[in-house]
Amino acid sequence: MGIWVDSTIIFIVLTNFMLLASSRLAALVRGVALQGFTLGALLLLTHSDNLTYRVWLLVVAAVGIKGIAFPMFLKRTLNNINVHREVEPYIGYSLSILIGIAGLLLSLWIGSRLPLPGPIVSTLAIPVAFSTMLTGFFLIISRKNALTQVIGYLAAENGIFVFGVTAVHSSSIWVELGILLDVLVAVFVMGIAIHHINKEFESTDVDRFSSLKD
Amino acid sequence: MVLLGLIFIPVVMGLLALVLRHDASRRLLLPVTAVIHSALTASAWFDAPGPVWGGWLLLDGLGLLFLSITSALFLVASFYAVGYLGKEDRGQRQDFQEGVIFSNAPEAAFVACLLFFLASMTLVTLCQHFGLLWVGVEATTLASAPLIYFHRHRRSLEATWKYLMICSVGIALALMGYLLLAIAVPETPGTGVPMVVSELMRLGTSLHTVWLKAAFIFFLVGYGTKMGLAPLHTWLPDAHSESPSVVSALLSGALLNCAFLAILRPLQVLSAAGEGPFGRELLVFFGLLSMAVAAIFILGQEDYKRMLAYSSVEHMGIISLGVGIGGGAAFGAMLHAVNHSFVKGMLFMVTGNILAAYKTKNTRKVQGMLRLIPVTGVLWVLGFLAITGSPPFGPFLSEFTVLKGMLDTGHTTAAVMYLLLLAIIFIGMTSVVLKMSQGAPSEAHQSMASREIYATVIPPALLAVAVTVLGVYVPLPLQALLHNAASLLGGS
Amino acid sequence: MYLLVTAIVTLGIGGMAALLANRSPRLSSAIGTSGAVLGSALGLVSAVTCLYSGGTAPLELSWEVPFGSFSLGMDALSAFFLLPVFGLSALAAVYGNEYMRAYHGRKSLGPHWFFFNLLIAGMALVVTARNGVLFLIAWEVMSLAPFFLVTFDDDKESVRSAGWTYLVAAHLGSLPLLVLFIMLGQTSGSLDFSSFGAAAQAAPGAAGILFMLAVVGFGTKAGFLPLHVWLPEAHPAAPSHVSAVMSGVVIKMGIYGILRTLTFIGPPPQWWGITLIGIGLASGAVGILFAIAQHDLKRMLAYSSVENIGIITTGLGIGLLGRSLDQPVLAALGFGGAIFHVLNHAMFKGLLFMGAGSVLHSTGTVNINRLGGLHKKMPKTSAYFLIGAAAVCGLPPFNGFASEFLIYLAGITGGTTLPAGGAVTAWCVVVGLAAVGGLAALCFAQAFGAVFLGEPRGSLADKAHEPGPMMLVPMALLAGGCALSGLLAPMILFKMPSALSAASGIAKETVASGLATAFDSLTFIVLVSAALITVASLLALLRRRLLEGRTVGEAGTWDCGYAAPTTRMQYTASSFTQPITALMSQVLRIKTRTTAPSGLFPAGASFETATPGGTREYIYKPVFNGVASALSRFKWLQHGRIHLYVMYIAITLIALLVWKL
Amino acid sequence: MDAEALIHIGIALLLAPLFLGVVNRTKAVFAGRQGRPLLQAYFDLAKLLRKGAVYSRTTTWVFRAGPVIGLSAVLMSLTLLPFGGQGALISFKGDFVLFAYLLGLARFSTVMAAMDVGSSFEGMGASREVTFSALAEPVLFLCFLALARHTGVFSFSEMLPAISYSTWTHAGPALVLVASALFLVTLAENSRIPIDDPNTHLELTMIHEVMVLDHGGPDFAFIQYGSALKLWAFSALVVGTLLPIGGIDLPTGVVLSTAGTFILAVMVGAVESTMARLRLLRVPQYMAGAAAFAVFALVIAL
Repeated sequence: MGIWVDSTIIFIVLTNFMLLASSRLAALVRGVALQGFTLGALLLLTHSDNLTYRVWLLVVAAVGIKGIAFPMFLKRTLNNINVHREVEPYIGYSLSILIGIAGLLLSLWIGSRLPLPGPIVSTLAIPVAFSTMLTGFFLIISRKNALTQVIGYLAAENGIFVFGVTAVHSSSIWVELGILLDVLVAVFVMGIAIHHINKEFESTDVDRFSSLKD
Repeated sequence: MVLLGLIFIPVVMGLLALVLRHDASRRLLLPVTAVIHSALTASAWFDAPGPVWGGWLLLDGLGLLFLSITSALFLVASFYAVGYLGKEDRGQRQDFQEGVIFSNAPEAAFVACLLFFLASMTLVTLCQHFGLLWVGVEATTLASAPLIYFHRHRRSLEATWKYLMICSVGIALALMGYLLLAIAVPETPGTGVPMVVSELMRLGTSLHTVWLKAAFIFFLVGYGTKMGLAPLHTWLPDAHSESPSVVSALLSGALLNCAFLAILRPLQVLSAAGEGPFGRELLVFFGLLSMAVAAIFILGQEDYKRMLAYSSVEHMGIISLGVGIGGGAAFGAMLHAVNHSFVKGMLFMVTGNILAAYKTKNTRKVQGMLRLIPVTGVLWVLGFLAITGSPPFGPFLSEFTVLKGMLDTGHTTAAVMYLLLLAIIFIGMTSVVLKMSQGAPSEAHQSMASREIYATVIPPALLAVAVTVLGVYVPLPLQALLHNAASLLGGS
Repeated sequence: MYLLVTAIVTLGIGGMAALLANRSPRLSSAIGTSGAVLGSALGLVSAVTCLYSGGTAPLELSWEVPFGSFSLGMDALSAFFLLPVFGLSALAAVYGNEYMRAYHGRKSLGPHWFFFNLLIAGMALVVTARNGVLFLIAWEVMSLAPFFLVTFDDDKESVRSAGWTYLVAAHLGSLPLLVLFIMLGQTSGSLDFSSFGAAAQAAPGAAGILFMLAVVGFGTKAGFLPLHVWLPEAHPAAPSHVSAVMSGVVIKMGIYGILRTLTFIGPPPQWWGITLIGIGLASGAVGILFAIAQHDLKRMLAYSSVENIGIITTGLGIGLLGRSLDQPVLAALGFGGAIFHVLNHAMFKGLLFMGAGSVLHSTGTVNINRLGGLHKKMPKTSAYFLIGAAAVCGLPPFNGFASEFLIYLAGITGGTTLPAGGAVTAWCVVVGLAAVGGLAALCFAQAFGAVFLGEPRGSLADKAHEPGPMMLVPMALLAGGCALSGLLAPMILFKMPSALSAASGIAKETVASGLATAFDSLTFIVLVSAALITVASLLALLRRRLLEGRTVGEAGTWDCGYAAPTTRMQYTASSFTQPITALMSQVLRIKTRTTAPSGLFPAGASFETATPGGTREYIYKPVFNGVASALSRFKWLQHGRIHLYVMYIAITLIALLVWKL
Repeated sequence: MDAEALIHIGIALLLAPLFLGVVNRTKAVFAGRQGRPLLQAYFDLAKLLRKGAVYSRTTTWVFRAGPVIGLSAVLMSLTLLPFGGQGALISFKGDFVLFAYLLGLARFSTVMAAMDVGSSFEGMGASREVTFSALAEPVLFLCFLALARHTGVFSFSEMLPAISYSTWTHAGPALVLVASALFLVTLAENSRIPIDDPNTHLELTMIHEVMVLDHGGPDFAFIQYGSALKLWAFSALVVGTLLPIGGIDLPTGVVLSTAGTFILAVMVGAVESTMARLRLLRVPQYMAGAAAFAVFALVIAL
């Protein structure tokens, strides 16, 4: 049982590295989609002992939004703005992977500092959650394309979701749904913004965003 | 019921705004909603409305204070907005800064978003449940992003994107904080504990300290981004300088406070768990840091809207400093929240008029306001004196109280830095403001300046009066409320 | 007390009405002036009654402001300071009414009169406030109002920068006061003056810190060296009646503040007195030296105010020294001289600024080197100015001498009777006063001589004319005051013990006995002065008798046989003061600009000097610029790159986690 | 105030011009000339008083009031001055401050009169006059302080008469120092060599004389008489400091002091004939020297 959880969690780590390594936006989108499905699986596995309607609802919502809705939406935007690869990011792909590893180590350290009270689903849960989050931030920091940044945001979001799924027991379904909804709207708004950016700047390269400064 | 009304009336009105076709009637929605909203708020002063949704929504002292600020400011802003939208010429026109052609976003969206913005902020002030609180704060971001992109040109778009991205990231962290907080709650047999402030405070010291601290750090960084604590403030000057003045007024005057409220909630729990000093120390640190960073950028600032934005960073710093010091300073901080919102709201509205008259945001190109647009000029000077904490205006009293709190609790170094930074910021702002208001305006400006219209002059003037009154007279009920709020934070 | 409140309210109403009547300059001036005069009259009555009845019942009203209570009180000290406040302000208002006529139609006068009345009301409140918050608010109102008065003529760049300097100085100066009052209220928890007594005993060093805070905070307003930078900028920029009020009374509020603080913070250690004496003598010497070096009459007067504040502070200092060595005589003389000089300086400096104003008003310049020979054009003004000059030089029989004499006496007493340490300090006081006195004579001799005497140095003086009665009468009254309070000095001294005991905290009887000797001396001085006047008039008669029936010819000035004298060959003020300025060049750092005559037929040659004042150049500018550049090094923080912004967030988060977990 | 004091005032009024005569005679003797008569000063005054006057068109009443005020101020200063071991006509604590300031008033009025004629020469004279006296003022007060410190009282009429043999026994050196400082001040304040030269008529080198170029007739008489009295007063001070005749009977005291005063006049003459006039730039150093004497005298008293 625990082995399955662990392996899923590790799979998430792998998806993180995929996100870090791939330059093609399409691949990034696929990566997020993959994470979305994995999260659904993780949700099921962690609550396998009592699969209430509540859990099912969450699973459907999570997979539906994170695994299907976002990727489709992002794909559409991707097609509107015909950019296909991340051209020269601030930090190269190989270095990115190394940094990802460093992030993983840091997360392990933080996890060690935070002894989880009560029954633990997996010792890996918290470190992975953190590292996924950091991966997301790292994408935002190191990539130039607005779309990549959105994907980074999603990755971070996923990391937090992993955390919520694995570590938190007492939590209200409504809040979970509300959160998912909010994220949905957020990504939607960002998509619109990207659309406008593409229109105004003939590119989605946020590197051009430097006219506002002191 | 009142609480639900406070939240949903603006929402309904917003939806209505989307369907209405006729401009005038749509604009009319703003003051109407504002009046209703503030009336409801006022009623809450007299008989406290009961909790809703099993205590998830509840109006305590803090909530009432920030709700009142938001509501009052929105009331004034709504009237200003009507005048503002009336003055705005629609359709294609040239941007004076880069010369590109741009047009406005559809007005329906603008009005609707303003109303949604109000609703979301109201939600933040009302919630006691941390999850819901997070939803509320995120909602404010989403509702306000389109407002910043009202003038559809590159700079505003850039500002919007930064706002959206940075705040979303920050708020994602806050979500993490929420989960950590949930972990901090000890396992209880049967149903889990609802994540409501009062409940968690009841648990008190039985919460897991480490997780609580971690949670607070995440909340602080997350909501701090939204609140504009340095070095997380980076979105703030861009958004404030590029958005329409009425929006800047609301962002600075209301939104930042709401974000701060979202930090205060976990602080309450932290204090109840006996870890108050941990949180306060961080607040003091970030408070001083914010003041320092603000000082850096206010000195020799060439864009007056950015200057005001940085001044907001400064004052958020002062407020969190006050709360961090606690005791009488907490009271001062609460009072300062009120004063700052009014002054800053007024100042941003004034910048709208300056922009309309001079068609530039560059302080070097603005001169002789007192001659060209006298009322605005007077308000500008008055607001400057107020914001820099000169008597007889409100901020003086609050900043004085904060200082007293610091000295009384023996935070001498902090007090010295506080005074030093205030002095530097004062010098920086004087040089800018005086240059703008005094002297004789250039012929070019004299020719193109349109005369001031009441709709855009009266609202800030009202705020000015309020600030002046608060400087010489703090009504007892308000003092009672402030004391109540401060006591919720463990202050006096 | 209610009379005073009425006065303040009257001033407020007057100001408001003037503001409302802004449309018509004539009307608003009339309203503003009458409001100021009426209010001041009421205030004067209340002050005088208080002086005679010895204190009035304090006023205690609750006030819904944190730590605030609307409590007013008037003891002899407050009353004594109210005299110049109301007296001079009223006269200045009358003067200003005519002075501002030049602006009718060009500028709206409503704001001017509003702030003028606000200023008077603010000062009255400062002197009578008995609660920290109330005091601070009144103080700041009193500091802000002059800013708007100074920048009245804000078309001029110089005026704007002067306003900036003033505002910054005023604001920075008020910061230490915030700390001061908070610390005073710390032990008792209340900010009412009545509860401040305990503050000094709170901690061993507390009293000293409080004292220094007061010196810095109030000293900025008073114009202590080196905090005086704003003074020579603001005074010339302001309209002359405003300069008169600022120089005459506003800066005295700083002295009042220090006196009031001293009543809270208990028995003074010796170094307080020595500090004040040091500051006083330094301000006196440097002030008068810079005054000598100025070419702008009003700037010169401003610096001379620094000098007189120095004299007053020296008096306070030796008074404090007397208290700490418990020598009541010394204390009484020192405080007495200081407070008396406050009154006198208000009179003659007000008079002098009004005189300068009349010159500016009729010739359009106050550049000493361009004027001359005005005595024939405006004899009355010239006569009044001469009286003021004699008074400010401390020449008998005028009032300046009376008050300086008290300080001299204190110095001499101390220098004769005190043990070594105190004695040396006292000697410094006497010698310092002597030096300052001599230089003051030099300064005003050149000023009066160059402006009013001799021949005009150019066409500017042609259109010079005597101002109208509304400007002349106040000057006449002040001139009369200078002579009168010189001749009535003993009587005034007789009324002072209550004020002094309020200030120095020494029992009234002790003070009175301490002043007894001074009383005798002053009486003799008055006697001599009277004799002097009689002898002078007798000699004048004799002279007339001698010249009767003899040939009294008119001729050109004897020019040692030079063929074609021109008025430009007259000795200018700058050349007059050259010996001393050359001697003191190290202190003054005069900037000179010369174009030497060259070639066989030199076209033009010119020589200019300017003495901007060292503190501004060599202390404040570097500091300000240093801070500015230091801070601007961090401007890269806001570089506009979003991904780095996000990185800030990540770094902050990780740092906090690592630091705090 | 006692009647004896009037005697001294009388003596001063009478003999002051003679003092100048003695000075000049001494100089003549040094120079091997016969010199002008001792009473020349009286003749000059008499002549001037009999003359009419010529005024510059530039001048105003200030010019005319100058000499009158100047003379009367000096006269008043005499009433404060003790002589011959007796108190002065008027005496009170700190009267020497008034003494100094009366002389200051005299100077001020003369300077004003000089400025009134608008001539560069007189402006120059006035400038130098006020500058040097401003430098002399502190030294004068230092001397007064020293006297007060040593005698423990602070009014002329108590100080000088208090100087007796016993004073000399315990504070002799100090008194000598004070006296010499006072002597130097006397030379400076009364426009004598080495500060000023009352004889030369090169305007550029003169101070006092050039200041009064335009005065004539009675006005000039007043000025001359005033400066004579001033010189007398100063020398009376020096003599009063040096002579230990405290508490001696009136006639002897007066005789001794008068004699002393004229001896001083001889000394002044000697100085004037043996020394050259200082360059103006050196005057501050001269004053500093005088100040040094006085300070030294003060410090001894501690």
